[in-house]
Amino acid sequence: MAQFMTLPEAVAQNLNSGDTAAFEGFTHLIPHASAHEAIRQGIKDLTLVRMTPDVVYDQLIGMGAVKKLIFSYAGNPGVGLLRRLRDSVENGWPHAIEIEEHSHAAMANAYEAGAAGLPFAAFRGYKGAELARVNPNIKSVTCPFTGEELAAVPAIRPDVTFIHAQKADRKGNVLIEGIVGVQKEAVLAAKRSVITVEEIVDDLDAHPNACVLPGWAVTAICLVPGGAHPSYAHGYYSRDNASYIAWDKIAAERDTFLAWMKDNVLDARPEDFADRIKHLRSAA
Amino acid sequence: MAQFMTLPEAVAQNLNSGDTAAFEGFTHLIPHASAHEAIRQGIKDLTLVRMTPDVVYDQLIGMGAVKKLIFSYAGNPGVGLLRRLRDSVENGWPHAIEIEEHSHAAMANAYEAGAAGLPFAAFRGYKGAELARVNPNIKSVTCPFTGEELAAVPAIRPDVTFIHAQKADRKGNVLIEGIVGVQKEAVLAAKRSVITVEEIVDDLDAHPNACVLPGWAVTAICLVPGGAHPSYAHGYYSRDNASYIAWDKIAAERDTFLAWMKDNVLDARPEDFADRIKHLRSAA
Amino acid sequence: MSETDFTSNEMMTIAASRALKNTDVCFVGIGAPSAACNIARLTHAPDVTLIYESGTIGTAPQVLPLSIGDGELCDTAVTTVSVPEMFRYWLQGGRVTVGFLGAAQIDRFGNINTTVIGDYDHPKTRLPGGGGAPEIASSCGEIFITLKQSKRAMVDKIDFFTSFGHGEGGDHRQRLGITTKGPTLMVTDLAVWKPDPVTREFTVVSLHPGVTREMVQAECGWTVRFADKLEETPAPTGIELSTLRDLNARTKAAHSGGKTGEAA
Amino acid sequence: MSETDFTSNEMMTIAASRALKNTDVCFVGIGAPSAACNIARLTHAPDVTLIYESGTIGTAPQVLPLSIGDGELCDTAVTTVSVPEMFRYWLQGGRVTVGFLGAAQIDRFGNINTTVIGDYDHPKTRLPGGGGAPEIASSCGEIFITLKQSKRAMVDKIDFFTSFGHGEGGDHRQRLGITTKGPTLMVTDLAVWKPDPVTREFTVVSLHPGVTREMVQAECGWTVRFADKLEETPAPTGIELSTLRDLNARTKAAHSGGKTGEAA
Repeated sequence: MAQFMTLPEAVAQNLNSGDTAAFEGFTHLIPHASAHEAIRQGIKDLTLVRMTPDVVYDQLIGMGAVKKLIFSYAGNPGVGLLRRLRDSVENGWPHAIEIEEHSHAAMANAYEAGAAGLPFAAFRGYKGAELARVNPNIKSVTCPFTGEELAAVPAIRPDVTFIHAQKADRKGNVLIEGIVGVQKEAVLAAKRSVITVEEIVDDLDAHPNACVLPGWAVTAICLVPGGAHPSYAHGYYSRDNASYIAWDKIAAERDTFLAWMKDNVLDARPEDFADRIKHLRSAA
Repeated sequence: MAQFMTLPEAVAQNLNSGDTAAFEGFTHLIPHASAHEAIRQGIKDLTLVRMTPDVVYDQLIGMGAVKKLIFSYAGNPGVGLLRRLRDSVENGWPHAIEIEEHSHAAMANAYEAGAAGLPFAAFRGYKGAELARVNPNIKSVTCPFTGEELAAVPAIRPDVTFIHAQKADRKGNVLIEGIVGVQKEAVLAAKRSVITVEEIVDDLDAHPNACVLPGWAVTAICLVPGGAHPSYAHGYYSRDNASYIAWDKIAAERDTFLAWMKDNVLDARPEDFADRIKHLRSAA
Repeated sequence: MSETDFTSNEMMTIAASRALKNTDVCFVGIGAPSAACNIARLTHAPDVTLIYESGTIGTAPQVLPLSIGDGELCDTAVTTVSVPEMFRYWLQGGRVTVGFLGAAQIDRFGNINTTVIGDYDHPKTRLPGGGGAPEIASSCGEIFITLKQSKRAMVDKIDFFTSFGHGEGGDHRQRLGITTKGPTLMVTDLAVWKPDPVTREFTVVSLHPGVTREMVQAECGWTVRFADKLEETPAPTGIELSTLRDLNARTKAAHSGGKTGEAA
Repeated sequence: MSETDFTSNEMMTIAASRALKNTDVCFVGIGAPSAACNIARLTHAPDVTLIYESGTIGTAPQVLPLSIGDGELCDTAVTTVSVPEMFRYWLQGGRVTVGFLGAAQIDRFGNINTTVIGDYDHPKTRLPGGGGAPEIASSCGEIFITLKQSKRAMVDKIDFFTSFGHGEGGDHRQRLGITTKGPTLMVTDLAVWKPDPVTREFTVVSLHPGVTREMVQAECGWTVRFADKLEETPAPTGIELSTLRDLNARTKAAHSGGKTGEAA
């Protein structure tokens, strides 16, 4: 049953060092505020899961919070590579992280299987692809009717999933609209979930078939306007592209990275996100 | 690519005797007009697929159009049993039909696998259930990671799926709202699809995450207002419950059944459906 | 405050409704369970989550639905999902605390038959089939059953195992690898039954007001076991009874009316 | 009517765009393909269906998206589905006629590497990874590839098989049980390439205006094969070029502006 609380409370109660955690979002609605709070609370040894790790995972990796990364595409969207991830993988700074790498199809199916309570996902994939050689979690199953061999990957079952959504009602039902990505599956696959939202309303006023997570399927809800910045929240504010471009330079050097993290994360608070999106508010 | 045509044309072009066909709908949006047209065209030897065969499948079976039925719950919703189905299974009138019986979970997963282009579906089901004894299409697969044994059923891949939807736009994109059932999967699982709609509009005006079938994923679209009668079309007209109750009596005897079919199906046309729902139009 | 003037059907629905808690997530089976679940929601459990297999989650209908797919279930739901999602994410996902089932035929271990009377290949009566029941019975945290007693319905051996209760009793569920509790409650028009902790045989723990042991046995096809400490089911309260009667009246008014119904 | 004043990048985008038909359903890969696909839509193929892996189906953006998940992709789409549905129903379902991919590293058989430069466990450069490419490469009817030529990108042996093209050539796809055609076209900034019908080695079939065989070889890490009948790629038409330039101008205007960008 969804509990309303502050983001520091939600992170303290739901994320522990050593956990497997997903901060999901597919370009849209990336839960930056939650990841920053995790960094501030000094959580370590995380196994991070995400289809598209981007800036916020670069930050977690660069701050030494990550033990292992399970992913399918790691990049600064529209800009380039993730420099803190590269520094870890190529040079071992601040430490080397373990990598479990999949394709998008595999990750999407693995989340789906997790949400469905299944131990694995079967799909037609990885044919001729070399990831199957380097990732022991890529196996196969045989169709008992046709004999076709299909790829199999373990279901993703995070200890906790963090997402950002447009709104929640007072019973804790959560609405996600627009590019919904894999967030519903990531929440349902997880033991616990923390959802930051742009606003809390009396009535979701949702289309009957919209993507809604019922309050009883959610652990914690935190009101954090702007919590997806510099990504966007459809209907609320647009993507801060300049920040993504700036990140490429900030993350290029360890010093500039650490200085930026101190100013913008360690010495900041969830409430600061509201200011960061003021100039990006939708005209609507 | 969706072609607009009359229902008689669409049935003639897309349904052949001997086909595996699904007339899907889950209480809501049952494609009665399409099934009646199939009966009028004298299609025979059908393998009919549906999770919830109801009045319209009773009619197809009673008229001798059906060779085999693949299903999970056969009943007159809210009323009782299907008397023409019973007469076929219990007494072989007009002939005995072959039965392949599943649970809802199995059928829903099998449609889903069909839509996903997979040869089979794996799910946690049929534990202790006797259908696994009488249905040879219920097998098992073993999770390659945990060793758990799961139930497996073949994907459903109809030759043609018929559904009724609220509206299409002029490019053939189709909107289904409300209880969407398994219709999207049934269409995507099929080689061909015929969709009757309440209206054709310039703009679907659909929520971004609503259930929409793009025109290029559909074979034929037919304008048949009222085509779901006596079931309902959310936002257009309500269920004609009296007809469901009346059906129990009509179907009780072979003579009354045949007389009713002559008057209301064989001697009728798709255009007649519009009259049947006039008194059921939503106030909205 | 309790009423003395009520029918055995009303007692059954109300006794069944009492078993649902405000925090339950309940998968509502076809038929009899629907009334009990909605009475729970309209009395002591306003926040109970009711799920119908048509995909409606958190629904709150004003009248009892005619089927599991009525439009009002969607109109009043928190959200409506596709049927594959319903069975994959919500039922198989392990998120449903209670599955509420009816039964055409049931045995003393809560095994249910809604498939055939007689032989499967040459049935005397072809029933509707299992629908959602086989996986509701194995995936929900526990199973409540409600049905009107009769020797035809409550039998020594069911003709077909549509959904698995406690099998042959004891630890049969665990031996099949089923991790959920299975049937933990049965409410009939005469009594409340719970499984024996060891044998798992359904045992009468409470007789409805005015019902005797003999009356229960007369409408049951197996030799009934009674708990050592047999209680009396509290009679319906005024609020329970008026809520049920109001619901039934609203339902009747909504679903009748001058429709012709000639062109099914 | 054709223009003589255009860049090699413009020629690449326009030549790539010409390959898409009005009836194609195209899965648009990250990067270079996006411009080509949208130019096709804005010129000769107004009804081409563009799909991005973020779940947007039938999208028609006014400006080029910054990423595969821009809001405008959703705003202009016929529908937006979840990512699992995208990969299950739409890609794996076999409904996509063309997958349009870019490449960090590619070999003569259209095998692509976007994973690592160097050894996988101790890479010299860690690239983003495959994303959707491994299954785009096997599930789409055929694959078009577009990239800017360089010896670093077009190599004799790729460091990692992120997605499978024609493998070692010949019938290697069929031997792996892959039933789709694989790479059938590659458009670079210098030439148009098609696989040899037998060996499946990419062969230059058309040189862009002003480009020589030597220029193609100078920017390719393997010994280039040229078709016996080598054609010249038609120069961009005025409409193609103005459409591309207008799109780029709109894109630049939409994505720049006075945003601070300090708090990423």
